[in-house]
Amino acid sequence: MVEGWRQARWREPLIYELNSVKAKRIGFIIPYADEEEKLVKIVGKPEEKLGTMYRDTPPELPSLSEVEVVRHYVRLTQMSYGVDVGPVPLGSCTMKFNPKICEELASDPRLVNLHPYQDEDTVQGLLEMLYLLERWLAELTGMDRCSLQPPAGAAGELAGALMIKKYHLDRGENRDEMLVPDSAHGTNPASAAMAGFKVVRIPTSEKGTIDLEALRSAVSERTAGLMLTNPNTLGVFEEDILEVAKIVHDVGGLLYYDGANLNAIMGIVRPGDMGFDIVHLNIHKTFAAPHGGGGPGAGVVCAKGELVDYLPRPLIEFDGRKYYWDYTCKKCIGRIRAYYGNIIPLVKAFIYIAMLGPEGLREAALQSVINTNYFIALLKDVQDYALPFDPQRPRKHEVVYTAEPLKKATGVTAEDVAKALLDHGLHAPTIYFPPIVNEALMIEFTESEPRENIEFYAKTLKEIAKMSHESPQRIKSCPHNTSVGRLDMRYANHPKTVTPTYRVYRRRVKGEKLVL
Amino acid sequence: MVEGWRQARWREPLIYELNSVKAKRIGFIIPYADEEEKLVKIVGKPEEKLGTMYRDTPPELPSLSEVEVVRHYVRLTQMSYGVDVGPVPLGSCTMKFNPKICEELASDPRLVNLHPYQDEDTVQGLLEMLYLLERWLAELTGMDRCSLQPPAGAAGELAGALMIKKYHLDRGENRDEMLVPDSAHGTNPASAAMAGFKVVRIPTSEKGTIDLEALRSAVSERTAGLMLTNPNTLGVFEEDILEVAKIVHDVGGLLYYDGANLNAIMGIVRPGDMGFDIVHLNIHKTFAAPHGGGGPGAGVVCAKGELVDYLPRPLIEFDGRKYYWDYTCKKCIGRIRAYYGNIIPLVKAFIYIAMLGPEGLREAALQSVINTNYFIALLKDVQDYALPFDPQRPRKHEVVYTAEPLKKATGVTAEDVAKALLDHGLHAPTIYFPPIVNEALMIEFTESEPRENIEFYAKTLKEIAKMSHESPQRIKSCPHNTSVGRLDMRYANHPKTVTPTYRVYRRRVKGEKLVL
Amino acid sequence: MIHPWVPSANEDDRKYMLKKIGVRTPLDLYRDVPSKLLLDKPPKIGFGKSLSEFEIRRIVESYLRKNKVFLDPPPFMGGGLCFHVVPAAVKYIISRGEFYTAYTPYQPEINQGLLQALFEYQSLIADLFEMDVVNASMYDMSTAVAEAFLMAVRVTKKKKILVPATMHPEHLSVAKTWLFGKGIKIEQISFNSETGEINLMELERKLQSNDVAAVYIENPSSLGFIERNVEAISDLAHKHGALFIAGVDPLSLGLIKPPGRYNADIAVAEGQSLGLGLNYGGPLLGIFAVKWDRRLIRQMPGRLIGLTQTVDGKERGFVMILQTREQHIKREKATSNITTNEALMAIAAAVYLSLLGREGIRKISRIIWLRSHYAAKRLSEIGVRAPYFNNEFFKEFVAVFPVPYRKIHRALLEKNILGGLPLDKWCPWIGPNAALFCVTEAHSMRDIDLLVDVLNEIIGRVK
Amino acid sequence: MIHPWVPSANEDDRKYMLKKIGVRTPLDLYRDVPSKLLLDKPPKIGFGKSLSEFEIRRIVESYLRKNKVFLDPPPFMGGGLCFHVVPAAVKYIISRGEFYTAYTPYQPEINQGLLQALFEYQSLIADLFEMDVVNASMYDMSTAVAEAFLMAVRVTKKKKILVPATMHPEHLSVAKTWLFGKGIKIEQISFNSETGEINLMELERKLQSNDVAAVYIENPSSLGFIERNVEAISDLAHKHGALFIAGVDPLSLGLIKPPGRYNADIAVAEGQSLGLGLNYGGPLLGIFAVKWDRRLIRQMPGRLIGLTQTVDGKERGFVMILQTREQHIKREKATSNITTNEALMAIAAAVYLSLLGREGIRKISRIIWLRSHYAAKRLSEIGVRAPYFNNEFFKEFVAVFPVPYRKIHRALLEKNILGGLPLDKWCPWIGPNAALFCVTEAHSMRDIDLLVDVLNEIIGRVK
Ligand SMILES: Cc1ncc(COP(=O)(O)O)c(C=O)c1O
Ligand SMILES: Cc1ncc(COP(=O)(O)O)c(C=O)c1O
Repeated sequence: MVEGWRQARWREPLIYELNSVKAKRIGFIIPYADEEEKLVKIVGKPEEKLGTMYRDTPPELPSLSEVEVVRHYVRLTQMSYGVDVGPVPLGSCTMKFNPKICEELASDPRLVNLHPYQDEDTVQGLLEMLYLLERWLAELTGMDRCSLQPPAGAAGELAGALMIKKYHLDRGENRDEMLVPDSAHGTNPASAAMAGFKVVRIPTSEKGTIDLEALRSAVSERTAGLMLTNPNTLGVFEEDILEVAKIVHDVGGLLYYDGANLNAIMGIVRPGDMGFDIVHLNIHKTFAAPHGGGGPGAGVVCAKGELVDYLPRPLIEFDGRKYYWDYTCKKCIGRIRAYYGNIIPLVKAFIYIAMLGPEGLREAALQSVINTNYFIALLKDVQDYALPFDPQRPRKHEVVYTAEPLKKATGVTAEDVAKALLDHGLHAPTIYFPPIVNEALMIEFTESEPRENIEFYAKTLKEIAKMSHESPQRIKSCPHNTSVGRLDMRYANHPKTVTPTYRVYRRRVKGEKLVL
Repeated sequence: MVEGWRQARWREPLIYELNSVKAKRIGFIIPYADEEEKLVKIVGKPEEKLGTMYRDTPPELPSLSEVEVVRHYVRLTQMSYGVDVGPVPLGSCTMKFNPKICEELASDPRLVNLHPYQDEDTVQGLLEMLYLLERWLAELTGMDRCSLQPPAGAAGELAGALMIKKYHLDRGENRDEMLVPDSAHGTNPASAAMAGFKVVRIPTSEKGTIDLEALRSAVSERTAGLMLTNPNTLGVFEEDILEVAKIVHDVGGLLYYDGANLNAIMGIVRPGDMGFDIVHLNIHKTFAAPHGGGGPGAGVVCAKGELVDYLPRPLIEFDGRKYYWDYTCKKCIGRIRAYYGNIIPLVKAFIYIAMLGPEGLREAALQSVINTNYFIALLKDVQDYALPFDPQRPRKHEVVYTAEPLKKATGVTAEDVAKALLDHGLHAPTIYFPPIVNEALMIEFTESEPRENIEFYAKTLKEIAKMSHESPQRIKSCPHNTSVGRLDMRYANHPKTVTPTYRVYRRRVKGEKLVL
Repeated sequence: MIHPWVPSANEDDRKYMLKKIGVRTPLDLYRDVPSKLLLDKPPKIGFGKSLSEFEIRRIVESYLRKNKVFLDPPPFMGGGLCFHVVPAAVKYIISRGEFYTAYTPYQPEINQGLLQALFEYQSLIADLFEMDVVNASMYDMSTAVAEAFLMAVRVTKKKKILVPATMHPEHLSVAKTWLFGKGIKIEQISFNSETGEINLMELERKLQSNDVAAVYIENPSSLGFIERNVEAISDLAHKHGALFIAGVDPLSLGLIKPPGRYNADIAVAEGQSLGLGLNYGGPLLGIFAVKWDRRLIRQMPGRLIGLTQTVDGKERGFVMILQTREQHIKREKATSNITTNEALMAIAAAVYLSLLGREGIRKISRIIWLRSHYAAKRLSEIGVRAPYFNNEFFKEFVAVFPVPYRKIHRALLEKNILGGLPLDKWCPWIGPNAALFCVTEAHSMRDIDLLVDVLNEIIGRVK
Repeated sequence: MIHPWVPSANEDDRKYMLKKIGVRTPLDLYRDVPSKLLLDKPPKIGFGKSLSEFEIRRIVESYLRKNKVFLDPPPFMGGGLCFHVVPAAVKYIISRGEFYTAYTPYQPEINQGLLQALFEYQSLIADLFEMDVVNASMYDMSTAVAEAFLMAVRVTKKKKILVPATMHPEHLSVAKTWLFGKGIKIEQISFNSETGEINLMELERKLQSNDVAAVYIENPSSLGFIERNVEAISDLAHKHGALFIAGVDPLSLGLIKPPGRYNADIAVAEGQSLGLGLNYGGPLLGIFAVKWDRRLIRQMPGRLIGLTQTVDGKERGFVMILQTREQHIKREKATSNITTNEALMAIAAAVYLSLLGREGIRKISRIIWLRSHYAAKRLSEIGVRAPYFNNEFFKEFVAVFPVPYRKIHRALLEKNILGGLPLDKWCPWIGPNAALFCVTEAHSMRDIDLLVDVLNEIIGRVK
C-alpha cells in the first residue's frame, strides 16, 4: 500500500444514455429465432390471442450491443471496491478473502443448472455436500441440527424468533417480550418485531457486556427469549454468559445466538456449550462466501434439543443409502423461503471448511483476534480515538473506537475520518455503529488481512488525526481520490429530489411534480 | 464516453516488495503434502541423492499469501486497458470484441485438461471441431488445406517462407529473393530473412498500392516469391492484384498472402481467387480470439495445389469414421512448433465463426469497412491530419493518416497526439507505421466499435489538433490521466540504466556496474 | 500452520505481533472466556485435515459427477423456476472481484460502480414493470410476496390478505410463516375451474368486510394461465381500501401488459429468469416494485439506491436512500429486518436486461409464448390435455395425462429428459395425472418434438 | 442482420453512416476490387446460419462430451508436458478483461499493469533460473530452442549446433525446420547408455573443429534423467567458442541447480507447468533467458520489458525496451520475426510463481521428486525396469515393461487411466516395451498405488 492512490473515474453514462442514437441494437440472440415464423403459422400470433392483456408499447429499455454492455459494466467495476482490491475492515461484516477455488467450483454447470424440483436421485452429489455441511455447522455451533433454508442472517433470525414464538405457544404460553441488548445488531430487534415480539432493550455495562442487573430485572414470565451476540458487537466476549443463560432459562425463556459472525470462536468455543438454544450463522461472513456487494448470502439456522422440531423445513437427511429432503413438519414454523436455501454460497462454505480443516479454522479464528489486538496495540498512544468500555480487555474479532475526542478537539467526525481513509485507497470501517458508542469506528480486519495493511491502516488513522488538528477543513473535504467527491445525502433523500429510478427521473424531466 | 476520465493509479509495489517483513507466507498448498515424510522414508532425501546438482540456496522469490497475490494482480489489471474497457483502434491489430461465450466455452476442463499425446479416440470431440475449423478457413481463403500449427502470424509467415524455399529447392531451383512491399508488416521481411531469403523491397505507388513497374523490374529467376497484404497496411485494396499475381507467377515465383487481417474481405473476396498460393491467418485478429496483452494467438497457414504438400505437419484428417492427425510428410517443411498448435484460441475461432455464420461474417466485414470510411468522412475537413495516397479512394478495414501537417504547424508529433488521446480514455492508434508514412496514425476500428465511439474519437482528434495550435506544450506534456505520466524511453534503454529484471535491479543496488 | 488465506499465521509474523500486543500465546487473548468453555480439541469438521485446492477439486468432482444435468433437451420442469439461457457476458460481469467481493456500498464515493449498477437494475425493472420505485432486491419471490403482505398491513392497518387458491404453494407457505408472528390471516379465493381465474364474486364478497389489507394475484399464475380480469380485481381491491399486489414473470412483460398498467400498488416477481441460472433454487432474486405514492414508498422494505450529486453540485452520483426505513437505523421500527439481499443477482439481471434491450425483450417473450403453445398443441395431439385450463397461458402449463404422471416422469428420466413437475403433491386437487410443464426460449422445436415423441411412446407403453 | 458483436450493423446506424460517407451500399466501398473477384454467395462456413449462444453451447457440449479427461487418477503421461495443478487464482487473474483483451502494450502509460506483470514475470524467472535477462515470452519451448540456436549463430557467426541424441524429438524437429532456411546444421551427440548422459568425449571431439555455435543440453532431459556433467559441458563449450544453452524444467529448480549456476549463456524452458494447463499442447509458454552480457542481450529475440521512470523523474514505470532488435523497427535485420507471443501465459506463470513463492517452489520440486521416485520404486517392484537409466531423474522417467507397452496402455485406458507415453515412435531406439511416465505433485500415493496395482494385474494378464 503506497501513497498516491486514485480510483478509476469513468464518468460513465447511465446504460440508458449509451445508445445515443436509439438505433436498434441487441446484445443477446434469441435461440432458434429462425423458427419464429414457422411457430406463428402453427400456433398463431400472441398479440391476437392475448386481447386486452397484450402489452402494446414495448418497455423503455436501452438497445445495446454486447460490446457496449460489457464495457459499461467493466468500467463500473473499476469504480467499485471489494476485498479483492484492498482491506475492507467493516466491523460486523467479516470481510474475509473469498478464495478463488470456491468461486470456480461453485460455478460448475453441474450445480447451477440443477432444477430444485428435479428428482432426488439425480442430485445425490449435491445433497451429500449439503448433508456434510450441515453436520459440520452443527458441530461448530454445538447444536443438534441446522436448516440451510434462510437466505441471509436476518432471515435466520426471523426463523429463530418465530421458532421461539411457536415453541412457547405450543406450550400454551403467550410470551411476548424479546430481550435484546442495546449493542445488538439492528436486525435482532427488527426480526423480533417481525415475529410479533415487543422488544425489550437491555443496556450494556461499563465492562462492555450485558448489564446483569438490568437483565435480571427485565426477565419475567413474559420473556420469550434473549437474542445475544457473543463476542458482542463491541468485540467483547460476554464473560458472564453462563450466568446470563441461567437467568433467562430460569424464567422459561430461550437463548438465541446471533452467530452472524462466528469468526473469533470457531473451533474454540461453541454457542451450544454456552447455553444457547438456537443459533443462526452467516455463511457469507464466517465461511468466506462473498458478500456480492450486498448479497446473496446464506443464513443457516441451527437448534438444540426440542427446538429442532421447530426448524424451518425441509431438513437434509440421509437414510444410510440415499440423501433426501425431509419435509416432516409436526411443529415446525414452515418454510422461511421457497426451495432449500442459497445453495451456491453453501457449497462455497463446504469447500472453505473442508480446505481449512479442523486446525485451519481454529488458526483463522486466532489470527482474526490477533489482528484486532495488534491493531489496538498500534493505536495505543493515540488520544484522538478512544477505546470505550474497559480498554485493558482484549477484543476478539473486532474493535469499536470512538472518534469523540477527535471531534471535540477538531470538529472532525467519524464520517470525516471514514472519507479521509477512502482517500488512501482504504475502505472505511463501519461508522456510527453500534449505536451505544458515539462517533463509532467499528473495525474488523479478519484473518485474511496481512500485517502490513493493518500497520498502514493504523498509520493512516494517526495521520488523519494529526491532519485534523492542523487543518480540519482538509479532512472535511475528503474524499478527493475516489471516482466522485463527497455525495449529497440531503439532495438524495429530499422529498422533491429523491430519484430512485430513471423512470422517475424521466417523469421529472417531463415536468411531473413527484414529491415524496 | 464522457470527459473527465482518469485511470486507476495504485502506485503498486513490485511483487517482491509486498511482503515487507520477509515472513514465510504461502499462496498455494502443495497437494497431499502430508505424505512427504512417508515418501522420504521410502525413497530417501533428494538433497542427498542429487549431489552437486542440488540447489543449495532457494530462489529469491517473494513469499506471499493468496490474498496478497490476488489483490496485487487485480490492481495491476485496473491499470491496464483492453477492448473490454474501451476502443483500441490500433491499426494492423484488429482489436475486435472478444465474445464472452468463446472465453467461457474454451476454458472447459474437457479442453484445458487434455494431454496432447493422449490417444486420438479420447479426443474425438476436439478433433472434430478442429477439422471443421480447418475446412472453414480453407473455404474463406480459397485454399485447399490449412495447418493449424503456427502459434502466431509471424510463425505462419515463417512456415510459408520455408515452404516457398523448399518448394523451389525441390524443383532444383535456388531462388534466394523474396519480394516485399515497403508497406508490408515488419514480420514479412523478418520472416523471409529467417527463412534465408534476401529481401527485395518493392515501393508503393502514389495510388497506395504496389508499384507495378518496380515489381516488373524486380522479378527475375531469382524471385522465390512475393509477400503481400491485401488490403495492404494502408487499408487500400491492391486493385491490380491479378496483374501482380501474373507478374510473379510468370517468372516462376509464388504468391504469399499475409492474411493476418482478413477482416475487410472475409466472405467477400478470397486470396485464393486473387492468385495467392499460400496464406496465413491470425486467429487472434480476424476471428476474435483475444490478444492477451501480446499473446497467445494462433497463426494458421493454408496452401493451394502442390503447396499443400509443404504445409507443416501434422494435418487434421477424417477417414469417414474417425478424426486423426496425419503425420505423412513427404515434402513438408516439418513442424513449426511442438504439438498441434494453439488449440484454445482455435476453439474460440470455431465458436466465433459458427455463431456469426455465413451472413454474419460478411456483415462484420462490411461494417468494419463502413466504420473506417465513416471515420474518414468525419475527419474530412481537418487539415492537420492528412490522408496520404489518393484520399478519394475508399479504405477498407483501416486507414493511415499522417500528422505531418500538424507537426509542421505546431511541432506536435504523432506520438504526442497518441498520448493526448490516452488522456481522454481512448487508446491511441498504431503510430509511425507503416514506415512509408511520416508521422503515421494508423487507425482500425473493426466492426465492434459502436458509432458513438468513432464520433468521439474523431471529435477528440479534432480537439487535440485545435489545442495543438493554441498550446502545443499542453499536448506535449500529455498524458496526465493515465496511471503514470509520460515515461522516459531514453532512461529505459540507456546502457547504464536499462533494467530488464528485478535481479538486475538488485545487482545494481548492491553496487555492481552492469552496462549494456 | 501456514495458509494462503491467513497471511500472518506464520511464525515470524505471529511472534512479532504477539510481542507487540504483549501476550505470549494467542489463547491469552481468550483469558476472559470461562475456561470450561474452551474446547480441548479441534472440531470434527471437514475431512480431518486441511486440504489443498487439488484435493478438494477432486472431492467436489466426485460429488458433482453424481448430479445429473439436463441440457439435451433442457428441463421441461416448471414450478416457479424454469430453465432459461444465461448469457456468458452476465457471468463474466458478476465474476469481477470489485463487484462480488464488495460489501453493501456504505461508502458511496468508493463504490459508485456498484451503486450505479444497482440503480440501473432498479430502473430497468421499473421500465419493464411500469412501476416507479424498485428496491435493490429481496431474497426471492416468496419472501417478496411475504414482505408485500406485511407492507400492505402496515400501510392499510388491516390484517387480512386475499390470495388465489392457485397461488404458488411454496410462496403461500412462506407467506404464512412470515405472517404467523403478527397474526395476519391469509385467505384463499376459489377459482373458475375452466379458466383458472380468480372467482370475482367471492373476491368481492370477501372484500365487503373492509378488513382486507391486500388482494394478491399472480400473472401468469403459478400454473401458467393468465389472469385476465386484472383491471376488475384492481378496482375491487382499491374500492375496499385494500392494496392490489401483482406477482408477475419478468420475461412475460415483453408481451403481456405490465402491472403498472393495471394499477398494481405493489408488484413482485422472481428474477431468476433474468440470467441467474437455476442454482437448485438459490440464490434467486426477489423483485419488489411500487408505484409512486409516498405512503407506499415510505413503507417499502429493503434497500433503495438513488441518484444524487456531489456536495459541490458538480457531478452526478449514486447513494443508498431512505435508509431511515431500515433496520440499522430504525431497529425494531424498521420496515423489514432485511439487510443482506441478492444484490449481485440484481446486477446480473441488470446486465441481462441491458443485453436483451428493447428489441430482445419483445422477442424473447414472444418466442417463449410461441414455444410453450407449440408444446401444448403437440401434446394435445397425442391425447394429453394441455393446457388443462381453457385460457391463455405463458411459459408454464398444466398437462393432464391419461395415466398417472409419476410413472411417465420416471420413464422420461430414463431417456435423459426432465419432464414436467408432478402435481400430485404440489397441487393435490388436480389429481395424480397432472404435471406442470415449462417451455422457454431454450427449447427448440426439435426438443419439443423429441419430448412429444418419447411421451407418445411411453404413454402407449404404460397404458 | 443485427448482431451483438457488430453494434452498428442495424438499419438506423447503417443508413446514417453510409449517407455521411456518401455511398449507397456497403459494396460501393469495394468498387476498387475487380468485380470478378467478388463472391456472389456467402461462404460455406459454420452451420449454414448464425447461431445463438445457447445453440453453440449445445453444439460444443456435444463435442466436449466426446473428449475424455483423466482426473482420477491424473494422467501419468509425459513427453514434455505433464499434468500439473492450476491454482484457481491464476485462472481468475488471466480472466480479467483488462489483461486478456489488451494488445501488446505499445502505449505504456495506459498499460502499466500489464507491463509491470510482465516485468515481474521476467524477474521471477530470472531469480528462479539465476539468469539476468528474460524475455516476455516465446511461443513454446520448441521455438525457444530454435530461437536460441539462431541466436547462437548470430552471436558466434558459426553454423553448427550440437545437441544430445536424447533431445525431445519434437523440439529437435522444430529446430531443424527453423534452421533449414539458413542452412544451419544440427548434430546429435551420443549418450552413455547406462546413465543417458551426453558422451563427453564425443562432444569434445566435435567441438575441436571450432565451428560450433552452441552446445545444447536438457536438464532434466526429455527422458527425465539428470545431466550431471553440466559444469564440464559448459566449460568445454566455452573453451571452443560455443555458447552453452540449457533447457530446464522450471518446477525442478526448487531442488536442482539452476542454469545460471553452471554458467549457461542461454536457458530455455517450457513454462506450461507454471499454472497453464495442458491445453492439448497449446497455448504453452516458451521461456528464454540469458546472462548479463551485452553480446547476448543485444541478440535476444522477443519482447523485453524494463523498469524506467517518468520523464520528470518522479515516478517509476515500465516500458518495452531494446525494441530496436525487433521486426517492427529492424524488419529483415531483426533478431527474430516474433511479435505476438504468449504474454498472457507469462502473466499466468508470474501469478503462479508468486503464489508458490520461496517456500512453495522448494516444496513442490521436492514433492515431485519424491512422488516420481516413489512411482519408479513401486513399478520396479512389479518387474518393470523403472527408471530405465541408472541415474538421478526428475518427474519423468522411462519404464520398460516385460511386454510391449501399447497393449498395456490400452488396457490402462479401459480402466480410465492415462498411462505413460509409448516410446516406440517417439524414441524408437528404445524398443516397443518402453513408456515415458510422468509423476507430479498431483499424484497422491494412492494414485500411484492404484496405477501400480492395475499395471500389475494387466501385466499378469498380458504376459
Ligand atoms: C451481528 C450481525 N447480526 C446479523 C446480521 C444480519 O445478517 P444478514 O446481513 O445476512 O441478514 C449481521 C450482518 O449484517 C450482523 O453483523
Ligand atoms: C499485417 C500483419 N502481418 C503479420 C502480423 C504478425 O502476426 P503475429 O503478431 O500473430 O505474429 C501482424 C500482426 O502483428 C500484422 O498486422
